[in-house]
Amino acid sequence: MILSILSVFILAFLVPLLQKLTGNKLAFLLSLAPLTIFIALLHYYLSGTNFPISESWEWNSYFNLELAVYLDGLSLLFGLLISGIGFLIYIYAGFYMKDVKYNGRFFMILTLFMGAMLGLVLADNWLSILVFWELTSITSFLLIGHNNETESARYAAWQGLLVTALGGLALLAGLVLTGIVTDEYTISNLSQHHELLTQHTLYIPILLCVAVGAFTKSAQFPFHFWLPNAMAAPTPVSAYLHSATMVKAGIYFFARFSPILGGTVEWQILLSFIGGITMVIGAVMAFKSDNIKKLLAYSTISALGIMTMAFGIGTETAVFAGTVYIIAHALYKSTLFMMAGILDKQTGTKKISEFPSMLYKKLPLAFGVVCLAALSFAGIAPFFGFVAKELLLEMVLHSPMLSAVYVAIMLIISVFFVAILFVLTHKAFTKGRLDNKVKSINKLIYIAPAITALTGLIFGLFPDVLSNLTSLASSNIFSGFETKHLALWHGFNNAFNLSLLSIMLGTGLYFISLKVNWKLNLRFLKPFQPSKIYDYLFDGLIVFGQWQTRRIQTGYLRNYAMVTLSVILILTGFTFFYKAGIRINTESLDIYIFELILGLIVLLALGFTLFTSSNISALLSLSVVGIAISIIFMEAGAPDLAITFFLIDALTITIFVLILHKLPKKMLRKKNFDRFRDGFIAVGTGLLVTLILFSLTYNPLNSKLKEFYAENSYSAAKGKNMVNVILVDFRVLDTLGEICVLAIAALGVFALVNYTKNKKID
Amino acid sequence: MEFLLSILVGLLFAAGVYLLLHRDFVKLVIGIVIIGNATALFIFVAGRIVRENAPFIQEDGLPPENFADPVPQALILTALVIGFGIQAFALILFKKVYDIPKVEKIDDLKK
Amino acid sequence: MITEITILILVFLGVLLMFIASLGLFKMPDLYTRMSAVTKAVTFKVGLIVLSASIYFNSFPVVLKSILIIFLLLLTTPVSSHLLGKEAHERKAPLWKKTIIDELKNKKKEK
Amino acid sequence: MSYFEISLWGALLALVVALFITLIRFMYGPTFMDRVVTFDLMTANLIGIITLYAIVSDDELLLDIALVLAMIGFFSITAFAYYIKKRINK
Amino acid sequence: MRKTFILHLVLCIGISYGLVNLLSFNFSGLEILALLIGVFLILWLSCFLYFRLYFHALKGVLSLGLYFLKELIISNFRVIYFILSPRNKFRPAILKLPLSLTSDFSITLLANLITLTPGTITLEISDDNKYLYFHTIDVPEQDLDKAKQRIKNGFEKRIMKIKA
Amino acid sequence: MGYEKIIILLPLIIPLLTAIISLFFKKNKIVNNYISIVGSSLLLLATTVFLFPLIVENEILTTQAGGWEAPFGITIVVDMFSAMMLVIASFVGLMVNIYALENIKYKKKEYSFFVFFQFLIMAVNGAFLAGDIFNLYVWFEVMLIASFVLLVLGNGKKQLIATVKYTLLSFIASAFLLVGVGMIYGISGSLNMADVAVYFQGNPNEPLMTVAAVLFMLPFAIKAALFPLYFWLPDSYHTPEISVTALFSGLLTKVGIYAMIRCFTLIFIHDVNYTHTILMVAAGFTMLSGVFGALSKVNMRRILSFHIVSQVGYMVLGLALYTPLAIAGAIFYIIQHILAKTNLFLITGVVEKIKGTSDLKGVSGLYHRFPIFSIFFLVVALSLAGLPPLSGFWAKFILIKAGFQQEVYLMIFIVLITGLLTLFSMMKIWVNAFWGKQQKEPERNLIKNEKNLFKEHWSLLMPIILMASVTLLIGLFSMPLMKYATIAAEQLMNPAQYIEAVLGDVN
Amino acid sequence: MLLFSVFLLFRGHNLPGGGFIGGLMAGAAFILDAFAHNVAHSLKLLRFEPVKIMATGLLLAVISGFLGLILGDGFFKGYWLDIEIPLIPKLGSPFLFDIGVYALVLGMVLKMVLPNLEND
Ligand code: NA
Ligand code: NA
Repeated sequence: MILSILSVFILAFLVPLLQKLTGNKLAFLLSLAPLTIFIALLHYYLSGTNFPISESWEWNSYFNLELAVYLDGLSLLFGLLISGIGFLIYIYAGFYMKDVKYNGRFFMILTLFMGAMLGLVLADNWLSILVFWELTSITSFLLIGHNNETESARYAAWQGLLVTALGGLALLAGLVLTGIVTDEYTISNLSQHHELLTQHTLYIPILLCVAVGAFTKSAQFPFHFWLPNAMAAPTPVSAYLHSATMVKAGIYFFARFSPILGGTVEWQILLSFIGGITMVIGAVMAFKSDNIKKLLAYSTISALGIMTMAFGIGTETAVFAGTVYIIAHALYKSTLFMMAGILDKQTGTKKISEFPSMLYKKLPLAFGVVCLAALSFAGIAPFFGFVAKELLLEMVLHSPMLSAVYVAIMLIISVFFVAILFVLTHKAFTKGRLDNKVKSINKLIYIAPAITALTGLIFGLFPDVLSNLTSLASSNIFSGFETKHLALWHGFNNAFNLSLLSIMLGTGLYFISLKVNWKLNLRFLKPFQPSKIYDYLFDGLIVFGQWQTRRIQTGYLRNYAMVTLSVILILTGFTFFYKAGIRINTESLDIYIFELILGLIVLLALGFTLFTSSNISALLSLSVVGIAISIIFMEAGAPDLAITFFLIDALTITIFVLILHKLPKKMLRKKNFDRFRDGFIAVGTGLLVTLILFSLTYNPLNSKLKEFYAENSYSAAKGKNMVNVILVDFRVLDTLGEICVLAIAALGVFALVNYTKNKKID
Repeated sequence: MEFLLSILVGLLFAAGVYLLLHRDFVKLVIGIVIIGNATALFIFVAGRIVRENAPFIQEDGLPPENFADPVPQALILTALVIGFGIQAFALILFKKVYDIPKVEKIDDLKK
Repeated sequence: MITEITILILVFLGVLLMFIASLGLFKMPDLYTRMSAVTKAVTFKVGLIVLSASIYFNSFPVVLKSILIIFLLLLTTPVSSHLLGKEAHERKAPLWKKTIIDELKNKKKEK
Repeated sequence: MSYFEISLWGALLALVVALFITLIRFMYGPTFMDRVVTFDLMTANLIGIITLYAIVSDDELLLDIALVLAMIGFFSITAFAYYIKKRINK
Repeated sequence: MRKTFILHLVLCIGISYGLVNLLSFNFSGLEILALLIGVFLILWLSCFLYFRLYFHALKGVLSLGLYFLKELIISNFRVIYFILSPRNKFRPAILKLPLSLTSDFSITLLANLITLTPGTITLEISDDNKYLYFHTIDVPEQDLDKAKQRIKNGFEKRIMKIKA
Repeated sequence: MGYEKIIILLPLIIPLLTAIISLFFKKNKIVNNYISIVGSSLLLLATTVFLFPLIVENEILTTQAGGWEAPFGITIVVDMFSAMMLVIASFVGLMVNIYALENIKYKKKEYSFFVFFQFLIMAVNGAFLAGDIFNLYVWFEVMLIASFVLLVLGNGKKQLIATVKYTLLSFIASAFLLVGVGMIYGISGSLNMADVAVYFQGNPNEPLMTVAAVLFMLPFAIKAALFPLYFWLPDSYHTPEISVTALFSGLLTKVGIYAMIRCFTLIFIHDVNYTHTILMVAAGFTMLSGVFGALSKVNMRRILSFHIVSQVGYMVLGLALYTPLAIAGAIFYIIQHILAKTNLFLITGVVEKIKGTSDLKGVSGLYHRFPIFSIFFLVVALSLAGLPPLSGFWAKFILIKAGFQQEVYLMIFIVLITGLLTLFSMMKIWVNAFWGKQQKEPERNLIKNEKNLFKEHWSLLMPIILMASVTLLIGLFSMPLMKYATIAAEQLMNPAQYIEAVLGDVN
Repeated sequence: MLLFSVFLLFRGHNLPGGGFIGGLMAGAAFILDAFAHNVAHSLKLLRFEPVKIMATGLLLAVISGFLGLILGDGFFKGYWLDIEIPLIPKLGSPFLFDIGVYALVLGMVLKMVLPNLEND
């Protein structure tokens, strides 16, 4: 099983090669992969294997990372959806993408995406889930941005990626936290820690992290805005993303985590609240949309809200309803999207209002398929959507808390869905512009949507076929779930009544909206729309970045130096006074007069260097400083040092003098404020250094090095000058480095001088 | 002696830092030189000071009494030489920078 | 004893002269007089001190070094002061008002 | 300390004071050339100081420093003279 | 030139070996002799390279040296007198000295000696090597010629002698 | 035992000899080019084949320069951390070297480009090997001067200006580092790291130790480009030849980090609460400030430069958390970051070669004609942004885990936000430069299409491909690297082991 | 001056001096020559390219380090010849190193200073 997932990835990398071999038939060849998986999964299911099946292969034990596959009802359900619909999508795309540029890349990424999705639902290890999770993000990024020459595709892809990546990060945090609380990284074992987790102080953070992760992926409020934009993707991708894959990942997550984190008030409130808001927003926006893909996208958001709410409510019925609705939604939504693509190709527009009038006459087949799916979408009998909707109404009616609110929301949604049904059928296929021709298209492209639509009808007529599968899945979500049977007809119960009511209200809503130019003025809300907030954030971050970079990276060297020196001064100074404090060794106070005068000389010459207005004089007095210091060295028993000091000083100054006459003579002075500020830093640094030295020399130093060198420099190293012996023997490596510096400096100076010798620098 | 030198090191540091913050290239380089000298003296003082004898082995193969610690001296020598390399490079570099049109002071180096 | 006194005399003479030279720096009115009166005299003064050193140590190497020092001073001072004097004149360093005549300037005028 | 040492220390002190005086003159300037001249004197003065110190501390090795200083002093002066020359030619 | 340089270098190395031994260890008479030879070689070499001074002029050199020493001391005290006297009684001047010397070397030598003597500095030598301009701190009795003559009879004459 | 000593020293000797030989043959075109390649390859061979297995086997190896026993002579120490750094540095060195064959103009080579290059490698290796604080300082200086020259080689106006800034700020760092070294000697009377560590642990009441720690921390922080001391980096990395930038980005700041980790796990552990808290605060600001800087830029090089800053923050965070896991994370991060960041700069170089600029406004649509090349960018960029299963993710993951264990939630928040914003700007590059409309190529375009890129510019492409593959491999098979990082971290957290290896049995 | 520099080099191991100081003095000598004459003159006097001198210096230094490696005692192990040749300081690898330093510093000074003198 692990191998089957891996083989999908390998297949993806073979795509360029296959494309060369097969050319236009590529998609059909590739479709064999999902088909095989579908059949394999189906075989598992039908052959009565005992679920769950698990397999694992250690990937990295340091991270508790395993490539573990866990096939239970839930993952089986999702796996079947992904592979089944995936198969159809390939077929569809085979026709749809025939003449599109770079379709080789497209199929490669699509295959990767499918592999990642499969991996995600089958994986049983926290980390490997995350791996696949992010892989779906990035592949969907590439898919959405396939038409990247248009601005909108780039924008949408980027947005989608950022939002889902945000979720990924939240998920990562949640993952690590769960790992820390339970020390368990296998998802299927995590439900054993349900109590530990839900009673832990970190429960709320974990819940929030996981929820935010899932919310972003399945486009829940306030992260829903990326999904409508994502329709910039080629239509097969939209169909796949919206129906069975990407957005369902979040739902899958809620299902998976119901037994782990669910069952608490927090869980219920968070999920159902967010789900509810999302449902309503999605439905309203969908109804208002004219662009058919946008309409479908918003309806997806709404549907996802429904599922979120279902798993939020978390009762036995709710779980079951949610599970069933996943299948129903996958079937009708993939159909509708595929049809949207076909209509787009044939009419040349995505706008419903611009479709040719009386389209149903020109494209009867299309009309038929859309009707089949749309009826399921609106929950009309005898389609599978109806079965699902009945269960959902059942769920809200029997919700343990806030039942009335749920019912109201559910009703609103149903009303809007019915209205949208009319938009998709009546408005799209009868109204529109006059005398517009449609392009002809290979009729085989209808195969895929027709299959999904018909499947919806078949499942609607014989829902019991799915009873086992959905019950199995639900039992993995809700522990102690008892097998339920699906039926088309439950009798005239409250659910059915509500359903009827919604059909009536929805029909009314649609026809009223046709007559009345019904504009809700919500403009004042615009700035608060999440998509706007995303834009503000996007721009705001950049503006903030620019601001802080302007402040920090001013380009002025003097500022840099000042900040650097100030930081050094402040931090060191603080540490010194906080940790060490001042102490002075009184023995060090014995000073010879002539030392004092030497000190004074240094002081004066230094001051002169500091304040003279002539550069060359400053240099000269610098030599005085140097010589005076070397006298001090000499006096303190360091003749080598004294000589070297002379020499280096003289050489530096020589080089300085050599170039000085080429520099402008003008001498710049500091501004008054600068003087004050720089003086402050300078005096501070000087003072600090002095105090540190006072403190440092408070105690005598017992250097064992000194004694060792004294003993060994003549006897073992054959030299009487200990300093030189240290340089060329004891610490010869330092000297090696030192001469390297000299060599580099010399070559560097040479290059500096000669590289652009007779050229102006520009 | 250590007392005096500590103050001297502080002075050198103060002067060096003050010059490092200058708008004039030449002063900047002088600042670099002074800081270099200051750090050398710092190590010297940190290694404690012995006024009496240089660290040479005498004729009899024994060190003199109360001789200066050779280690800081060796360190300073290395550091000084390295510093020289860097100072020399910096000097020529600054000279080259003057060759850039319209660059006369440090503040002209923006971007 | 006698050596010590000799040394002291030499040293004091040298130091005294040096001290006077320093004073001369203040006394002399213009650059040229300062140069000739003061700086050039150093060879002699330093020579005295160095001589005393070679007497004190009374060893051949020291004598050699002393000779070298003096030799170096003899060799180098004229070169540098010649250079300085020449440049000073070309830069028209002011002459003391009581200077009698400047024949070099006259020459240049002729040109 | 013997009178010999004391008087040598005294001489040393006097030299340092002389150096100090020279330095003041150095700072007074007023032209760069004056400073070079005083610098020259200071170098010589320092040679004296080193030599004296060598006697005081009875360490003939210190004379080497004087020797180096004698050379280097010349070196510096030449460099500065070079500078002046270049400046004039400009 | 190269050859002489290499020779010079080799000799320098050789001689300095000797110096090292002398300076670092006890020395015997033989080694002193070696040293003397070394010094002799250095001097000879330096002269050969830089001064073109020949050995047969040693006597002239000695006389010049002694004279220089004398001048050095005398003028030193003269200058000290000027410094210590409360008022500046001296009268400086920049003088032009016509030269009898012709060779580059001897003119340089003269210029250097003048500079070395306290109280006088050579400022410039004219391009045609005929005149030497020097600054003197005091022209005795304000007699310019006498001042010039002093140098002509002192240093220049002795240098000429060496040449001869 | 003898040959081990030689092997430890090879990372120093090989570059040095290479540099010397190329100095002798400066003017010879062929020798100039290939001696350096040979040297770098030998170095890689030496570190991976000989040195690394030796360390895996023996844990910590030491040798004494000159044969003088430990606190007296200079110790050269290789533990797992330094061995890993040596391997990665030599790998990156070879890659950049190959890249430089085409990237660096002949004239620059004539002005000893490869000599400086080899010296830089040598210095970096020296810093990794140093077991003596002053020796560390020396190698730092060699590295600095070599980097100055490499930065300015060619004398471009921008280069000169950048070098002035870099030089001055580095100088300040060096000066205070030296002051720190002086203090250490003044306190402990020793320079050998292990010996100093023994002293510091034996005299916990010495009040100046923390001051010395701070004095060490600040220069390292400048060199590692930590907030608020990172000015030099973004102002200089966009100016030199891309090979140079790539090399710098891979190695320079990392040496700062290395030194910091070394010193703050071995020597300055007497006051962890104080020092490591400072580090943590700095790390937080660094991450954010760097990433915001990157957000504000529209030039690939500049964006990447700011990201170096930001990611240095991660590494320091690992140190600041001061647990074995966190330090392992930091090490993992360093290794993968060196690979990814160097490679990104190399890729930028190819972009510059194609489009004549790395400014996002002037580049677009690369994905259309250079798909494979683009995918390499994507892989590396995503790795840098920390997307699983790429290498950057694992590093981030460990740090987050360590952070949660230490309960520094604010830091984790910053890490996450920084990760997101990093992805943001990596994708900014992707969206703007690789996606978008194809433009007309500039006249001087040297690379026409991907075939051309693969055939005629292999020396540019080969390092990119190799490094991207390694990045990918580290991501997919993170086990070995994590294993060694863990060993390294355990060694670092257990200084006694290091001390014993250097000084022998102390007690 | 050259002489003195070599002298300083040789005695360095026992008395103040050493390769660095010696090299600097030698370099100073050549610079003085360049002041007095011109750069070409001193380069001619030098006979070798400064770069080659530097490279040789580095090489000598490394070789002195290698001795130890080859003989199996570790890098930079000091070796001394037992024979004492009069007039020459004790020969040994650290001394070789010092000569390397001398050559390098000499080359360095020339490389650094002469180009600056040259171009005006
Ligand atoms: Na840089
Ligand atoms: Na663009």
